[in-house]
Amino acid sequence: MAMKRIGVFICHCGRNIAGTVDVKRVAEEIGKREDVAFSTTYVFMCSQPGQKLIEDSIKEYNLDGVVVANCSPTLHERTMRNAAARAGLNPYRVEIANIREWAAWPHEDNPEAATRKAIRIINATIEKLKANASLEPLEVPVIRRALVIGGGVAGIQAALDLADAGIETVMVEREPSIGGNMFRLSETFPTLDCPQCILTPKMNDVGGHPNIKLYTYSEIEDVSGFMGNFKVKIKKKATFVDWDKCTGCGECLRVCPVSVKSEYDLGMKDRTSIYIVNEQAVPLKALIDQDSCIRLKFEKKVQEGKIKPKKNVKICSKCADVCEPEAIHFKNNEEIVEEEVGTIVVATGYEVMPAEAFPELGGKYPDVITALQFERLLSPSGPTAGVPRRPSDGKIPKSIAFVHCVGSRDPQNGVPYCSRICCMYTIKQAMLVKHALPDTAVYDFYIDIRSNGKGYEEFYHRAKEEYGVNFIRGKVSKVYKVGDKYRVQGVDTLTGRIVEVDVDMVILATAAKGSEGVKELAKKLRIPYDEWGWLKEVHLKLKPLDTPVGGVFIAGAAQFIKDITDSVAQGSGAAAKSLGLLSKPQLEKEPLLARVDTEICAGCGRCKDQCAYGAITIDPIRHVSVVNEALCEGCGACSANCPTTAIQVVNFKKGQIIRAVDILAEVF
Amino acid sequence: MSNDMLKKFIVDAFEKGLIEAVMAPAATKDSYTYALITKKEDVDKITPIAPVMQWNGADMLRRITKLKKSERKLLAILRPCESRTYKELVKFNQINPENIIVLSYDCPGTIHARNFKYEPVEPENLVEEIKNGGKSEKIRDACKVCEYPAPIPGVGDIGLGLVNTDPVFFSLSDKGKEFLGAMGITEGERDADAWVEEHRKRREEWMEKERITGGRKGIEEFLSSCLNCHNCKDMCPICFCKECFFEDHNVFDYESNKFYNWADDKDGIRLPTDRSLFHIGRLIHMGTSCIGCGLCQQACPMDIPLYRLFGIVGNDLQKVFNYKPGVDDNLPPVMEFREDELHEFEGLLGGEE
Amino acid sequence: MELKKIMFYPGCTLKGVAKNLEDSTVESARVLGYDFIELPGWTCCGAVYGLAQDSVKFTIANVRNLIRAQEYAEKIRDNRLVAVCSMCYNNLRRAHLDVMKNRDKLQTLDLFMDEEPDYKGEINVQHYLTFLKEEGFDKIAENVKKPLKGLKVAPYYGCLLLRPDEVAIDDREDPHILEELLEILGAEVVDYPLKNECCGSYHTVDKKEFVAERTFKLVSVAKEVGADIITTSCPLCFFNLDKRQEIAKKKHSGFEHMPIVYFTQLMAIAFGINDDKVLHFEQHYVSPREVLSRWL
Amino acid sequence: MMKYTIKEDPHNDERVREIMEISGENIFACYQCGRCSSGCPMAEFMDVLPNQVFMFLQEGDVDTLLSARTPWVCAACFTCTVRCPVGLDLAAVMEALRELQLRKNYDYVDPYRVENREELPPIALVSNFRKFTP
Repeated sequence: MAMKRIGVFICHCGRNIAGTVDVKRVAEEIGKREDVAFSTTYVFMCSQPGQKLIEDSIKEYNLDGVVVANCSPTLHERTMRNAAARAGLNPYRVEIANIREWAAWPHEDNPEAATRKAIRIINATIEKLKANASLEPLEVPVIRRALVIGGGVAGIQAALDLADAGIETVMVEREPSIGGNMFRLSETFPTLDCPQCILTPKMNDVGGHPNIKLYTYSEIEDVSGFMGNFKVKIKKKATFVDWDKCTGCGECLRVCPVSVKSEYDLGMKDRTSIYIVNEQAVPLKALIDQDSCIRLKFEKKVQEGKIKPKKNVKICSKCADVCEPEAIHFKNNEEIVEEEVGTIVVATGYEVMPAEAFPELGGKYPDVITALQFERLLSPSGPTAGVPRRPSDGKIPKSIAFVHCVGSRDPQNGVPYCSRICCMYTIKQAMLVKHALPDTAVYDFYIDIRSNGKGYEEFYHRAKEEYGVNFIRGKVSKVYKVGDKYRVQGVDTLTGRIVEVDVDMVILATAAKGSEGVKELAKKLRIPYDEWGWLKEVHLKLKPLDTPVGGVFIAGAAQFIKDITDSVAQGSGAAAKSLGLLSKPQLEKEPLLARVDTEICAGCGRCKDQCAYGAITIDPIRHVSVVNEALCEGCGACSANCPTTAIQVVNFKKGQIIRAVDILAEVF
Repeated sequence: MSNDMLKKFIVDAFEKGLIEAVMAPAATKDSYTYALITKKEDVDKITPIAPVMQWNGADMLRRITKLKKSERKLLAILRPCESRTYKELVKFNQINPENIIVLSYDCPGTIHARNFKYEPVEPENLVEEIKNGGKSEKIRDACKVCEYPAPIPGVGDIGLGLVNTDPVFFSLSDKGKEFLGAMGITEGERDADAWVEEHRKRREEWMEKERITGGRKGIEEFLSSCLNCHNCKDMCPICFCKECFFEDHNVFDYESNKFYNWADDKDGIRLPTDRSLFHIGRLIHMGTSCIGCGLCQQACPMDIPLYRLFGIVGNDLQKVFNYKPGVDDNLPPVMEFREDELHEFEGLLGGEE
Repeated sequence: MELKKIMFYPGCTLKGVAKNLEDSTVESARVLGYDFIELPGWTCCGAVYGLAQDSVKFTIANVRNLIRAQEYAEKIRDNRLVAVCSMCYNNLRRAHLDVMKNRDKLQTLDLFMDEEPDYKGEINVQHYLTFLKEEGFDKIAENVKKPLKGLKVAPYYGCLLLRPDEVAIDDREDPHILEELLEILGAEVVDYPLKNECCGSYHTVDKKEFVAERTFKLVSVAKEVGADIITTSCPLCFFNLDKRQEIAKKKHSGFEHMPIVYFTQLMAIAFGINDDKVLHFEQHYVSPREVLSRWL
Repeated sequence: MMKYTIKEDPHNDERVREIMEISGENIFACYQCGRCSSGCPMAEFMDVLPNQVFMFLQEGDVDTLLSARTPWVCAACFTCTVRCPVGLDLAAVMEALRELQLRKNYDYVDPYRVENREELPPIALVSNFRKFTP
């Protein structure tokens, strides 16, 4: 039934609205409407007295609908709906007319226009409100288990916090060991802690925690279900080794004749075909890389019919021969397992752009490497035991140039944003070079030094004052090889001179991006991401860990590149968010969802193809669309694409919208 | 005689147990409609290649199979435009193709249903004209400028060649190949390329010439005699909605003041207000899938040459999305989301340059 | 074999001091089965493209050339217009893209040249290298009679084949198309880091010392990376790198001359053409004859 | 000269605006990374580095630029343009600086005094005169 006794509450928002819009006149004009029983203004509707005013008016005037004209609904819609509910009015009979962002702010220079526009916005909102239905929130049950995707430091923290709170937690990591990028680092800024020392205890906690079920070398295959009730398919990739039997003794590594670039060492070191990621891996298990193993390659070719095996030919099985527990079986043990969880924390981390992406900076030369690769050369547990050597010839470099902002702050050729961590790690790396090789000259080409963290600026000054790092302000434009040296062609923008220097190695602080494959994962989870592979939060300031999909949270560098401090904090934050949901026996869900008018639905499936949440199916018998209410997020994409508007979002029906638009679109 | 020969083919198929029903045109007093026949004795009642297309056959198949797949093996005789419609409607979940065999043929074109009523033509006369690669002058505009007058591989199952040859069968799909094999028919060939090319050339010239110009005013003038009867929509096979958005009068009901305000602002308005909105709205809904059968134009009681609107704008839209309805295997643009497309239109609305 | 007709835009310089470029281009194309027909009625491209937003003067001549090409394209049923001079290529292509992006500009020009038909935007301006690549490099391989085995070549692109981005014939920072071609000709390509750096261009007219400095750097680095010869496609780059060695030598005592050739000359030589009327070595300041003697 | 007094907001400076109009570039987008200068093949012959050109403009000091050699040393090779992280076309800004003077009928080069004109390729002469004469 259309509402007849509507109350309109116009907020001054201090001077934000009232400074431009003539709120008194608006209240008067709106008050003339037949369907408006009461209209008034107040200085801050969101304040306690403001809310009280709404509550009292609902009772006094027996209002059947409320329009609050104030700021964006993302800020105070919930506040106003709660106030109405306290006064006994169904909260879905409250609508917000955004006259601050839509009228007052954009028309500051024209108060008359702003006032008229405010009136019109409120009129349109009233028209929309009049056909609103009263709704009750939906209730959904909760499975008290959590999933953490990604075993870097953020994921580890989230999993430990959840598990310690008594929640059974599943962790999925695609690498054979947890630890993530942090485990690759040499030392951390600004404290110069050894990450291997501070992270291994946490990794071991994860490995041995009774509440944590760890799947490494595994990937998410499929996610279905909804907040509180997710079903997740996990693919355990083939290891060709029985991990129940493997003791991680490492005998097999000693006999394997194959040598390939190590992923963990980012190509700075070789590993064998059967390998354990590193000595501190969790779990400490061996696995075979099927692309390089002689035996597996041979078997694959036989299977494909490319070669015919001769009789009595002995194919390499050296690793299996020395394996005492007989764990190595060469059998493809890929398997899909299913887990049910109530919440998901996505902590997929980052990667950096490869040096090869910057040919002008010499990315194709072996001694021009990314900073992340250089971390391995600086790490005491790395291939050069912490004393950097040139990858090309193993020589100790007499001079090294660092280049900041490679691909970062460069919307034309890379990414538009600042990669945030590079300034500090470059300074750290410069210091570590000086530690290891005091006689090596270090040139640091920067644009701006960004040291905005606790102890960061002090750290920068130490590099300048105590360590003798040469800082040159200006971007390098070209690096090329001349003889045995690399010529760095730069500029000093402060003295205004072109600067050239020949060095032995060049380290590029390349831009960070979301991890490879994160877009595919995000599609499975139906959460948004940007073009650089960062997962999008709901609100940068106020909901940095939330995604639009209820029950799915993001943490650490999955959201945007950040340092260890922030990643750990977000890991804990996402765990707390999950706990909040999992501590309730039932979850409430917003009832503003799509509904199908089966009388007119033609079952064409256009809505189904548009639904980002997989909430729509076609009923095979009735041949009409059906909405799964638990999955639907009420976004309205289905409705916009339905030729006959058989599917519509409750309280956003076509009549409501068209009427509102009609008013807004009238000639001004 | 092609019709007799087709009928014999159908009877054969019944006898061999390859089909249990056939859907094809049959003569009525003044026209031809589709008939569904389940016995071989009734085959005589049909005229597989009829000179009139009163309804789109794919629309009839939609009625038969929308709720549930065809329970019997059904042979449908469809013109190339109808078999394209068939393929398009399968994508929209409106036809279940299971158990259906579609046969289409080199189409001589059809005569406007009203003209036919007053000046009937023998079906075979039309076929005779294409045997030598020509085509009758009497056929409808849409047929004259048809882009696909001949069966298209991948659209439907069996093709019947009539141009420049005695009738030959050939397969359009694996299903059709199997069917012809079971019938014991050797696949034949014929050269219709020049004949098809002629249509396409005519089409290009026609589109250039008949395009409605003059912007909004031009379209208003073009539609000026429209009665708002919505016949064009009723006959359109792509308009499969149970209830048209534009027939929901609740949405377009306004208080009188609204009308007066509009009239004030615009120095008078035309009533009813939703007439061109209807046509433009319909274009948006079906334009990318318009097959070009031209039935909208045949249905217009005011003889508005609607094919000039829907056919040409539809064709333009399809070019924009690089989509050929009823021919391409991919989904129609309205059903598919692509991250990367239509960059050429970026900035046209005054956004970033 | 009947030759396929292709529109060719020579440009002014090829008609004078760069006969070596013109003749080797036309002859190498002939070997591959193309008849390069000089675009009837072509006019000067203007050499540099105007960068001022409010100016159309640099665009007119190019659009007029494109209109000429448009007329002729219909005759030979091929809308490709091939240029080999980098400056001509750059100008024609930029003019085409400029007016396609900027329809108002095109309209102004069409109005201005009301005696000409309107430009429809269908001319595909290609550099000879792109043309060859599109037609398939394997065709070239089939015609190599004297592989340039052992000749160490530094490929030099200069600016205008690679910049700005919209006209680039390959990756602007690490192009490979010329390398690919040279390898097919059998030459040994050296990794020349300065292959996309500027030669100093038109400053050769009033500031030749600057250009000589550039030449000194470009040639010295080519020598350092082991090249015997530098190859290019631009007559201005050619002139600067070749002729300005004279001043470079005067200023830098240790400087050694290095011959400069057009890639089309190398193509012609590899195809077995050893005719001075095609190669025109007399137009070189530093003669390449000695370096190339093994193949002549 | 090591002191410069800003007299009015450079955003309102007429000549800065004119340069922005002719070049079509928002010179205020430059954030002084310096890549234009480090990559510039002619930088060693300039008196004002390419990145400094932007800073002078951002400070409204067009006079210094009009008396500088830099715009006449630029070879329009576009190395700066393609590498600029914010997509500024510095080559066009240099052209605008030249245009400011050329449009007042200023000849930077006198065609009749060019040495050895006959040996120079036509494109060298044409491009030089197009850049350096009105």
